[in-house]
Amino acid sequence: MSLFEVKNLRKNFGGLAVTDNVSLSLAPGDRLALIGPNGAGKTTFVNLVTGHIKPDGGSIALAGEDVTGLKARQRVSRGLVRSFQVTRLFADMTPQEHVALAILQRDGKSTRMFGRHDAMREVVEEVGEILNLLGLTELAHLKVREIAYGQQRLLEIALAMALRPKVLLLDEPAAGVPQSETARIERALDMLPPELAVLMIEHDMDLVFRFAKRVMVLAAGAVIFDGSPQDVTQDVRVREAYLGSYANAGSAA
Amino acid sequence: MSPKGDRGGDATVRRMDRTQHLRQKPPSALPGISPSRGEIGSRHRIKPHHKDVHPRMQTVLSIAIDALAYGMVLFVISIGLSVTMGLMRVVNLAHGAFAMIGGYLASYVTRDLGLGYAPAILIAVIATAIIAVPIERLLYRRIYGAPELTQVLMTIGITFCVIGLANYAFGPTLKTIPLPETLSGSIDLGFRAIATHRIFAIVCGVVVAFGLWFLIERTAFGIRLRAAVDNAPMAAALGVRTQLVYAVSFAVAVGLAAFGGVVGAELLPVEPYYALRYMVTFLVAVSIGGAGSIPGALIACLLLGAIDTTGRYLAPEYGEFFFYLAVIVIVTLFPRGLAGRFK
Amino acid sequence: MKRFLGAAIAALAMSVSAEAATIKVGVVGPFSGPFALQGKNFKAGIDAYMAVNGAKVGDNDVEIIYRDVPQADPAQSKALAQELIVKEGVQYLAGFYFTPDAMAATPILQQGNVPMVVMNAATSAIVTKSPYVVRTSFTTWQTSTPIAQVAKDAGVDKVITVVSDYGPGVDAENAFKAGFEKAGGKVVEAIRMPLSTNDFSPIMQRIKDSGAGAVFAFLPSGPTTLGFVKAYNQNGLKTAGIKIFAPGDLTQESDLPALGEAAAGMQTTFHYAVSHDSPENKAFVEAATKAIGNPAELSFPAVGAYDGMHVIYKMIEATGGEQDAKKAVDAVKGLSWVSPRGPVSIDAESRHITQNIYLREVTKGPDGKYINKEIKTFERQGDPGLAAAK
Amino acid sequence: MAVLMDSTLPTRRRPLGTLIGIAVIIAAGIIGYFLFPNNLALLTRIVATMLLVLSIDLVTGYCGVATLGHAALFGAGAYGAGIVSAHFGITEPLTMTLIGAAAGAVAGLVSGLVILRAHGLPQLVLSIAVVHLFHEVANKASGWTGGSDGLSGITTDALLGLFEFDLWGRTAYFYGIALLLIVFVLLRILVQSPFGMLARGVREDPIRVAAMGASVHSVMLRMYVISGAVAGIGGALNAISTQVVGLDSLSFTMSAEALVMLVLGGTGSLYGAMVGTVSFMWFEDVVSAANPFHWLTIVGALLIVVVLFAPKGLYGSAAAFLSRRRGGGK
Repeated sequence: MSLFEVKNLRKNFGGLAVTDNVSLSLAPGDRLALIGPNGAGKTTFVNLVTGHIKPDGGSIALAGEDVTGLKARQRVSRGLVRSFQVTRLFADMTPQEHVALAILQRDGKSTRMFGRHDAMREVVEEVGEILNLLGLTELAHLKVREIAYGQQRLLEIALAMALRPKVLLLDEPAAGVPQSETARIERALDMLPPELAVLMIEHDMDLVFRFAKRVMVLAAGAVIFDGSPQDVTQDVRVREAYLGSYANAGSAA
Repeated sequence: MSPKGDRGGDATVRRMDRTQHLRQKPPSALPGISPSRGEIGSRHRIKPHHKDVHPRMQTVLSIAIDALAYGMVLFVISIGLSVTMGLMRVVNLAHGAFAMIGGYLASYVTRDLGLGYAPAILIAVIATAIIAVPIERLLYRRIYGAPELTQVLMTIGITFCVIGLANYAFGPTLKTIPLPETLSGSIDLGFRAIATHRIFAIVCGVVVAFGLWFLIERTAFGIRLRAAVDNAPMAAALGVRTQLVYAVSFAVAVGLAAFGGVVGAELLPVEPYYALRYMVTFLVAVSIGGAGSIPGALIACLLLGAIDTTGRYLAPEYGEFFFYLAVIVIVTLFPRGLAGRFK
Repeated sequence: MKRFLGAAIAALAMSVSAEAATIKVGVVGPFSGPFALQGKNFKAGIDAYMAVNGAKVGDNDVEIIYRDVPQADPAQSKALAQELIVKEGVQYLAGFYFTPDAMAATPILQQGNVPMVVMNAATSAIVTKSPYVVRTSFTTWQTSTPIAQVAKDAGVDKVITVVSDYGPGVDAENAFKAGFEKAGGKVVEAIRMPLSTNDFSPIMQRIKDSGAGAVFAFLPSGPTTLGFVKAYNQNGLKTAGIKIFAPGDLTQESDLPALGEAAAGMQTTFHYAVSHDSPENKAFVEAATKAIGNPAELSFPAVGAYDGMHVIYKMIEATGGEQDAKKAVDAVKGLSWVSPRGPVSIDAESRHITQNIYLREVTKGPDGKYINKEIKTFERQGDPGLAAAK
Repeated sequence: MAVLMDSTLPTRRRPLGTLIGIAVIIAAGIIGYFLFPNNLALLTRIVATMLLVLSIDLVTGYCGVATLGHAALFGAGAYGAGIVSAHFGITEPLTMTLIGAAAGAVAGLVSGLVILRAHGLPQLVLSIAVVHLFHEVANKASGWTGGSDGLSGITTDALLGLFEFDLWGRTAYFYGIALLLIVFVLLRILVQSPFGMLARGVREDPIRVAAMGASVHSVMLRMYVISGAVAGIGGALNAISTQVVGLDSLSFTMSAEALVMLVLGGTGSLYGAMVGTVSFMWFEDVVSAANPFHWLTIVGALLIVVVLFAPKGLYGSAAAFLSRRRGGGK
């Protein structure tokens, strides 16, 4: 049985099928990239999976448990974690505080009303390890608003790691990062635990080819390709979806 | 339990009295009728009313008219606030202060200069808008886009200043704006009398609603305003002078406030504390309508007018309860307002 | 350490009260905020008294220290009263527009050895809170009771009462009801409306529907009275012959210019009208007008303050400037004099003022301005509220 | 491992901040006592208000909830403490304070449940509606609350059986300072705890907090209850020291003034709340004593000046200025 199972997920907006019978399954250690042209329904799909919008049909199961009816945060506590396409961090807090908060939340200690996180030994150690792993140690005490965007993206990954998910949804982890710094993101992604199942949504095909072992292509809300990265560029329907959409965009402008 | 002091005794007396008056609710003229409040409309018809209309119907109609008139006055005053809050995104607690300035000016123009009602309205609106221009340039411009709390602090500060100055300049007494002969009487609607002035207020409300809708949806200025609101940098890049658009919008909003202050003065009399006294009412109306929405504000004001008026009729002693409970229910059901245009 | 401090402060306080050449009177009232007009009247009354009678009692100079409590706020009132006693060393506390503010200061009178002269707060029970309280204003019971007789005499049998839903309003309702039913009338309905009511049309509809021949109304003086009186006219109650009876708060002199025509003919009972015809009042109005600046702002709290100062002067006389609250209060028990409002006396038992209550009608005065014209006198009225509370 | 930790992650613990705060409060308390020995009642009132402003800081500064109705919690505490004394003969001050805290907490729960149903302006309006409802209830239940005449007849035993609440207000003052100290220390612990950090996260980005698996609503509601307890203690202190509770303690006016004080001082630091309260009330006292007739204008001007020149509030802007100077040196 697979770790993560999406079956026949459907969502309509005003009669338009934005997600059309999408199914996918992930096993531990999977590295799956979900790609597709603009407007293919990737964002909707992420929001359906994380629980921010309700599907019109279909089911989502995590480690054998049906989570379709659960709230977003309940899915998180069961091991389904996401990162954001545009960083969502706490501008006035430090990386150390971010990661500590994630660890405390994971361990169910985030509502403790006494004691300081930086006085809790295990927490400090783990924060140190994670920040060290991602090369953020130097920045541990700066406010997020003071650090560079590329490093904020790394912090997003650090947060995801701190939550120790079973399934991780990476929503364009390299979006907005200058070309010179994508290598650091790639290295960070390599350090994700091997048993973790990762679903990455990404535009940057270089990153997809380097990271993913499997690729799914979404177009007009439906899956049109599911196979190895080597085959995806050869697929007729994929070429049509991408080039067709470019052609359409050209004529509309 | 009751303490020994007379105060406690006094309180007990009051409570007793209250239950007594409740017990005596069904007047002796109509024995045997349940004292439930819902029946009030049908009870004790002593004087014959107009023959064609059923008594209960008369009461319902009468309340409906009152609700409409009150709601429209609310609308005329609050719509300007809806513009500043919704379109310019400023929590403008000083709105009442501008309405009050308008009222004072109109009172001054009519009573001290001896001019008529119409010129008074005109002068009040224009002069208040002119007064608002430097205030916008010097103060409001600094808080566009600032956190809500900062805006609250600044606009409360402005309100305090205006109150203090009004008190200093005009004294603490009530100021009236004498109505012209044509508006001062009552009109007999057959089943009841209504102040002519209220009809005038209703008409003003309709005119303002339509005029504003036309300005925002149908004119070049409206297009610029909406563009400036949706995306200021983009609008600026397209050649819209956003600063000017903001200044004009602010002046229009303030002019509307002054207009409302004058037209509504019969209901909300002009005195220095006007600016604070009715601030909450205006805020509630705008928020329920959804800031920035003209139809929303209209519906909200009529709804609030209806709730308030009906509550005051059926159970005046719980009028406040009804009103604020209704506010809570409506906001809970429509957290973005009845027709929120923006967040 | 603590004892040392205590002693030091006690010594400080002693030194303040020992130099008795200047006797300080602390006045607490609303000098800013929505009720600033009433505070202004306090000051006008006090200034007028001191202008007429001098700022000296015997060898002692009298100095007034004002403290501002803009709205009913007992915590602030008590803090200021305390400060006046311990810091400023006042020998007398006076003023107090709102009942809770007066109540809050009563517990410290005994310990501070300071009498309190209430110049406005109108709930009956205040005088029972401390033996050192004397009141020179009125109570709502006192002014509302006689109008019941007026209503009955006017041939009205059924009355609906409409009051603002707070202490004085409830007092007025109870007072009228007690008086009217004693006279053989009937209160068919009693409506209490929130203080914040702006639109009175629905209330007027209720009055019409009640079938009562008249309405008894109590609203605190100020902005809302205007809306109420206008609604009464515009909703056709006046033309339908439904009479209105009220204590004088509804037609306070400072509201009359605004009420104008709408209030014409309205009958109210109160302890004071600015138009009262007597030499004492002429002198008072002249002095008070000078003090307040604008004659249109002069109103009833001024006379409460004026007579309050009279009582305080008598107290200072009796004690020779020494700080002795008991002696001071005892000295004015039973004191009677002719006030601008007419003959008055301090009831020895309740320490509340006994005075005439006048029936007045709003009419145009000789100069074309609206006044409350006295048309009937109810002589020597005590406070029925205290008896009712017992 | 510990060695590694030390080398990789410099810990920057600052219990010093709290110690300085304690020292400042004690020092200010003593200075206030000697400087204004005859204004202790005013100082006590400032302390009580400070507790209210601190409680607003908890929800506004730490959770980002805008409220113009927080006096509901303060008033609940004041009436709670007052009613048990006036009607049930519970006159022991510590017990009264605890009851005030409990009443405030319950009021916090109730208003939290209502207010947290919306955001932004509608939330502000909900908070206004809540405080008006509380006000109406207190006005109606005049048998219990004395209605608009105020709840009088509150008596208080000597504190710990030793210190009478006297005319000078010394006992009330020191009791107030002690309460403030205790509350301050507890709140410092709270805001530095994991929960405090979570709350700050809620203020900055609720969606991120939810994506970590935490319940935003429950965080805010808990904070509201705590905030209610703090405001309730302030209310109880007011009831104990004044011996009268008026409807004003449940009013919109008081809520608005307290919020103004908070924003004046600066949100989200606890210190800002205290600085703001002292500055505003001291300013109000001085100006209104100097000219009771027109002080409102001057207060209004002060607010405008603060917004223009110290937009983060008095404390917030001063702290930012200092850290910038220090940052420049490093």
